[in-house]
Amino acid sequence: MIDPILEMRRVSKSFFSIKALRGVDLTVYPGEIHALMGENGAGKSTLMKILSGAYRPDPGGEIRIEGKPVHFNGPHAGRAAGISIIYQELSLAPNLSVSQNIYLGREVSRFGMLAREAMEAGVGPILERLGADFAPSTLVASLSMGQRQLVEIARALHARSKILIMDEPTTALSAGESERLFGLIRRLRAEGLAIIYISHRMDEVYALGDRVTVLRDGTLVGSLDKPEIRADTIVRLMVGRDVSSFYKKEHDPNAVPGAPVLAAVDLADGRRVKGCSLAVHAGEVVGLAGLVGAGRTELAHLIIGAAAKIAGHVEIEGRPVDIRNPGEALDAGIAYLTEDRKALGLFLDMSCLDNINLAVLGRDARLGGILDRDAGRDRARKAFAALGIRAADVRVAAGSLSGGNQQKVLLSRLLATTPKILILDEPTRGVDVGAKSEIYSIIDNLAKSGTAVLVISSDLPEIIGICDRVLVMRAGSIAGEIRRAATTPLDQEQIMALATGMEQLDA
Amino acid sequence: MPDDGASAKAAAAPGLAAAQETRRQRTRLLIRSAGMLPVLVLLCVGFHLLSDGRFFTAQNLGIVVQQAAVNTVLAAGMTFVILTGGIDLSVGSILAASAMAGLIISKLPDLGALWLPAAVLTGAAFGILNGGFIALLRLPPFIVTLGSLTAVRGVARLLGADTTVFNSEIPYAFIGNGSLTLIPGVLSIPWLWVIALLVIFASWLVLRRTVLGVHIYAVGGNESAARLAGIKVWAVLLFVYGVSGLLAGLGGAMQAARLYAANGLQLGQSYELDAITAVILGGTSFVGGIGSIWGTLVGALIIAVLSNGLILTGVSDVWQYVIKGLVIIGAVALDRYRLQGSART
Amino acid sequence: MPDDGASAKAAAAPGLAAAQETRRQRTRLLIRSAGMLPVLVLLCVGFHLLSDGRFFTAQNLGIVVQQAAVNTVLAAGMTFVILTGGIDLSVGSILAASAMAGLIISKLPDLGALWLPAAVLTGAAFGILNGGFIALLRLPPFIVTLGSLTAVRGVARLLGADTTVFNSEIPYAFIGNGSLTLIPGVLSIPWLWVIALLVIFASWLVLRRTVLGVHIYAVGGNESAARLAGIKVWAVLLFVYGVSGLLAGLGGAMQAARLYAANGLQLGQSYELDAITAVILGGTSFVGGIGSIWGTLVGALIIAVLSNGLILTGVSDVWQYVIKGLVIIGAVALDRYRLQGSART
Amino acid sequence: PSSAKELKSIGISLGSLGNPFFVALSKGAEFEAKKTNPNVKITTVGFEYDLGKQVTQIDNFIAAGVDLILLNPGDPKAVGPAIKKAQAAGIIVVAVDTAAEGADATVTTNNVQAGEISCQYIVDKLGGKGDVIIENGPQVSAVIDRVVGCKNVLGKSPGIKVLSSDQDGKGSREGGLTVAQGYLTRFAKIDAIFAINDPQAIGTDLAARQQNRSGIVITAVDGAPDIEAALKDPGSPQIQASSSQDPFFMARRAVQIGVGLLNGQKPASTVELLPSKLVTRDNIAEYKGWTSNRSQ
Ligand SMILES: Nc1ncnc2c1ncn2[C@@H]1O[C@H](COP(=O)(O)OP(=O)(O)OP(=O)(O)O)[C@@H](O)[C@H]1O
Ligand SMILES: Nc1ncnc2c1ncn2[C@@H]1O[C@H](COP(=O)(O)OP(=O)(O)OP(=O)(O)O)[C@@H](O)[C@H]1O
Ligand SMILES: [Mg+2]
Ligand SMILES: [Mg+2]
Repeated sequence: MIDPILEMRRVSKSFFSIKALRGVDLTVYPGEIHALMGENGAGKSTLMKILSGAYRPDPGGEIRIEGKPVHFNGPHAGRAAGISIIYQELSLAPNLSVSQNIYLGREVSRFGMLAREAMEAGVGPILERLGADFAPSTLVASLSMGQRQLVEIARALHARSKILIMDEPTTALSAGESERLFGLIRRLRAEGLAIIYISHRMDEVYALGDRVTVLRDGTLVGSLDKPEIRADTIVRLMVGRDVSSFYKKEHDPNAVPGAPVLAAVDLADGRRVKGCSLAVHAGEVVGLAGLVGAGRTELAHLIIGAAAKIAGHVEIEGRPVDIRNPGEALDAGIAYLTEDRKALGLFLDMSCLDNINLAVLGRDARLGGILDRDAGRDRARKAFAALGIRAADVRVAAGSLSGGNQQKVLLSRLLATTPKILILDEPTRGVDVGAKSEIYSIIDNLAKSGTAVLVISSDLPEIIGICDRVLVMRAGSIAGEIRRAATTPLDQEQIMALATGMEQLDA
Repeated sequence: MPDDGASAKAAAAPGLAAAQETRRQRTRLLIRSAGMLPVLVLLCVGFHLLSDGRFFTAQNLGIVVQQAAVNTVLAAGMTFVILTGGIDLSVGSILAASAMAGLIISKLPDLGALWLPAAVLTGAAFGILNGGFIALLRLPPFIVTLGSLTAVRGVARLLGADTTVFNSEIPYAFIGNGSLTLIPGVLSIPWLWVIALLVIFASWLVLRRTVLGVHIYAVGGNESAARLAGIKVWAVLLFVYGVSGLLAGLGGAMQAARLYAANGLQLGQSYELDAITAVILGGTSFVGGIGSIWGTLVGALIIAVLSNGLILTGVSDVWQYVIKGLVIIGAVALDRYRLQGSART
Repeated sequence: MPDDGASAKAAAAPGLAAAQETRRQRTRLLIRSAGMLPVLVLLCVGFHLLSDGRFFTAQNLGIVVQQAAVNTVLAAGMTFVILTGGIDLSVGSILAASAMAGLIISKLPDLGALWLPAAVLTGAAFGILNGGFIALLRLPPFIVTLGSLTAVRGVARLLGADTTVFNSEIPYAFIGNGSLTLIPGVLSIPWLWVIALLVIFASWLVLRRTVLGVHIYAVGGNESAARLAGIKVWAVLLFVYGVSGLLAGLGGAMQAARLYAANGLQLGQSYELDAITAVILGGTSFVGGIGSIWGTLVGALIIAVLSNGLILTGVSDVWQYVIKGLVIIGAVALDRYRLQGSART
Repeated sequence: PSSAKELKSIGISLGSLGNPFFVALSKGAEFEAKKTNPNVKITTVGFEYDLGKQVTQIDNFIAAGVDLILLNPGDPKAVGPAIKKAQAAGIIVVAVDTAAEGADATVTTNNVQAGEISCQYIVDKLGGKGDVIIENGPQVSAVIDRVVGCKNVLGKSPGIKVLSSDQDGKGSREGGLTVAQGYLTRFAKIDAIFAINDPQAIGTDLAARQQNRSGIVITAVDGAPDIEAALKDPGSPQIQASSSQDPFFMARRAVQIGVGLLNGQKPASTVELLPSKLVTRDNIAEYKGWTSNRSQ
């Protein structure tokens, strides 16, 4: 067998007293896609940051690249040794151009003066190879999330590295964009690169992984070769138990009594949403699928009054309502879970308690507006129990929780308002399988109790797994609707066709 | 939740770690809010020794808290503003304008007794004006309050036609120079300090025990998330700048009662810097969302002790500048060093 | 890449949108960097009319740029600092200390001619000290420079033993009061302004044409990304505060040559506010990463035109305060209004 | 009291120590106090024209237990209550340079007279006819008095026209320079400028020289070291006169009176006005400036 390109032995890392990694061994060969999996907080990103030189490991471990021991003292050193990384949190400077970002830290210069043309020329071919539709001089701030991800990849490729690390690269990509990325990754594998691929999505790991390594609580719990890669095996390794019914569906998929609870009629914002109508009934889970940039988030923002509409209106239980801001949406019974947990959802420095109670504080106000803290604490404790939020206490800062638990805290805030209508935008983005299945069962329970649920998701298996009905958006309009027939599941091909506009070619 | 043994065990380990983490976080929080208290104590003891025991006398402590009072009130308002991630540079000017307005009213034959509310409301009005520009027109706080730092100073001067307004018969003068006797002959507290403590207490109540308080922290922690969570961000901003103005007005009233006089130009010059320094020394973060009013109290006391102690020990004016500057930097450096172990980034 | 027609078409649409978006952004950027130019022009024309045509005379324009010069130089340094998301409150004090150092050296019998580099280096030394605290000890810029605002002021006073140092024979006095004649009898530019323009040009060169410039913008745009890209963030911070100090030193030298005198306490009082105002008026964002040096130039000119015009039209001192404050707020409000259509949030 | 009470410590609160006038004043006080008691403790602070700060400083002096406070009051009336408080604590308060209500004694230059003689020089020089500018400064009582004095004199000459008196030269060279640049652009004909202090006069001269304007009579008040140099300098012929003050002597008198009061000797009058003398290009040679050594 060929020699490994990378060997990590007994790598440990502690942050003060938190042990993020305990003696992890990892071996990677050239020309393989090595998937790394594990629950939120298992230590995947930490391991990769050590490999890239961003973190320094605790003494005692060893890293060898092509057989030679290396000691990195910064991101520079990692890159010099042929390692490129696409971080989980996008690490671009939005105020700089694409080419400036790609060359950041390694600018081409003469006597300190930038050789701007040389750099723009240098990135041209790479962007072309990635099929990017923007110029090297474009400002990153003006790019969509998917386009930014391409810039990150271009940066990694440009460094001509031997090892490419991708930490959840598809969280902001739609199915189409993901497919394109997979094609690229396979091509790179064929060129002999070693690729370490971190993801929470089982379908991606099936599609790409040559080998899977699973981390749990900072320790390596197992490595699987291609033939052994099976969902149940991986999940058992990750979670330590069987997750039997991943997609739970106990609510009645055909219960659609009477008028819709929520109806949007011809909503438009003049920019990205061009006249969209939809309806959701009580006890129904409706999916909203589409490519990234199709305008699903914007449509949701129009419904809850977070963005200004230029046309159309919203009806609740058949009555037209004028919702001008998210506060009024809450009052009207619509709760919205944002797709961007960190930037638009949570207050990371505030306690879980405050985060959960934020939208219903008014209920706890006693005479003179003084808060009844006990009521809030009880509510938060109940939410912790109901959703299985794992944290020592309701008073810890929300930012100290793992991604999945943060998502559940955010969800608790919405549920505390006892909404009639729940709009979930990418509810499981960046969330590990265990938490995912719990969130699915929460959605199912809500539907069972009569809540109308609208799920926006780019994860097609998820849409197919939990929704009763799927609307597909394309370029700002509703391109079509797919209903689940009595027995056959929703058709993934059909959704993709609607989302990309291929069904018109067929016709 | 139906859990088998394995998962219980798996959950237990992080659970334990989390419990430790919480405890550690608590300690860290305590240290943080205790914050500069050690520095304050150190300064007091140091000055006591250096001034031949003049520092810890009832009289001197009375003077220190009296001097800290106005800055404490301004800094309390500034805490509200900085918690939302903003800044208010205009408090010194608003203080001057409010004091002028108050004194002018106090000289009117019939309305004299209304001077106190008049001063406070003048301050509140300017504050709400600031807040309006910031909350409704969405202009940057630094520029808006810098503009009113200048403009309101002009108004203050105009009010008195650029002269000193004086009224030795001002009603409620006791709040400026009198003391509240708690135990006759033993313990009395200057009214100025009583007011300052009441302001601090009220601020604590609002920040920590009301809906509005949570909203203030939320806006400072993550403004766009706050907006999406249904909080009326503009109302919160209007409120904090209004409060800052109102408290600057109260500060103006306190100064007027203390001096029996006001001058549009010679009052409140660069008070904003002292107020901001108190807030930041108190551990409130400039980015917003993090901080406590108790820290501000300690910060304001440090500044007053520093001024008082340096004069008490007979340090010359020039060296007072140098020492004050270095102590401020040193205090924050010490704080950083002390927190180093517990910082995340 | 194996693409079928459909997906190519699908990709084309956003591609087109992206191109349009880029174009729109370019326009927005241009508007933004043209920024306050309309306000400046408006002010100039307004003052020309109100002062019976005295504004646009060669002599008065010379005076305006001369008065703008020192603030322009300080604001250039401040632009570097604010672009990294920091702030430098100590420039006024550093200016005073540097001018003092320069004048003292200028009176030494043999070394007199060295006063200019001495002043500039004094400034740079204080700047690097600031930078050291901020970059190496990771203390907050506001507090560090607030501390040195006070401490360095003390040093400036100590240097001259609290008196005005004057030297009517100071070498290179021409930079303070002389003009560079371009076309004899027709066009001449005050040396102060020549220096200011050179500083602006050099700043532009560094910010836009060098590796260091990209790194400054990167640190301001996303500090952790910059760190992960291997940029030595501490070195960048040290540099920007060093530059700000150095330019404050140069400003001190310019003031010394202009006044033939310096006073540790009076010189440079609250210059930092003018410099910050110029930068913010110029469209540079407080968060860092966004802004241009040309905007700063326009901002500094607006401030100078405002001061000059108000005196020229005979507005009294008190009203000058009020009007200046309102114009600053108004200018930013106008800017916000103008950009409204193009803003994202 | 039989045994003379010793002067152990003095607190001095002055306008701004950035002004050489106050520095000379504090030196004079130190000189005189050291003569009485070589071990005297002196604390001098500037209140930077903030009334609140001055009251704070007085409070601190009370706490520090000084015997004597020398005070340059920010406002004649406004510090009255604070003075009472100090006196209640057994401290003698002597006001310098500006009168203060309730002070045990006041020693000050006659600022009205200083303004008068400085502007009288202008009137004489212009022969009672011309356009004059009063370049104002920070509105403290000394400045206000000087302007009052100046206006008194100018008002008596119908041929004199005051073009402007509402611009603040901030009491500094820079302020004077800036304001004068505006004036020189605004008015094509200016015959004389009265600046409320020396630094402003020098700034004004710099502006005039820069714009090649000549024939303007510039006068001021102070007699500071830099005006001395200017009056001797043939390069600045437009600066012609300054009403001198003698801060060193003023402070010495204040301390003398204070020590007297400490020992129960009341001064003849509670207000001692020191006359101002006009220093001109002609008599500058004989002028003993602020920094000249005087031990008698
Ligand atoms: N800079 C840091 N300081 C302190 N603790 C950290 C830091 N970075 C990570 N941790 C902790 O280390 C552990 C592992 O985190 P890591 O980010 O590697 O998890 P992960 O497997 O990538 O999770 P996810 O799937 O959510 O991305 C967590 O408990 C996390 O809180
Ligand atoms: N030009 C842009 N500048 C900055 N951010 C953008 C831009 N375009 C899109 N985004 C962000 O990228 C994300 C993608 O949302 P977008 O509106 O493009 O499509 P969507 O259909 O809502 O996508 P998703 O599949 O993520 O739900 C959103 O968070 C959006 O705010
Ligand atoms: Mg991770
Ligand atoms: Mg979206």
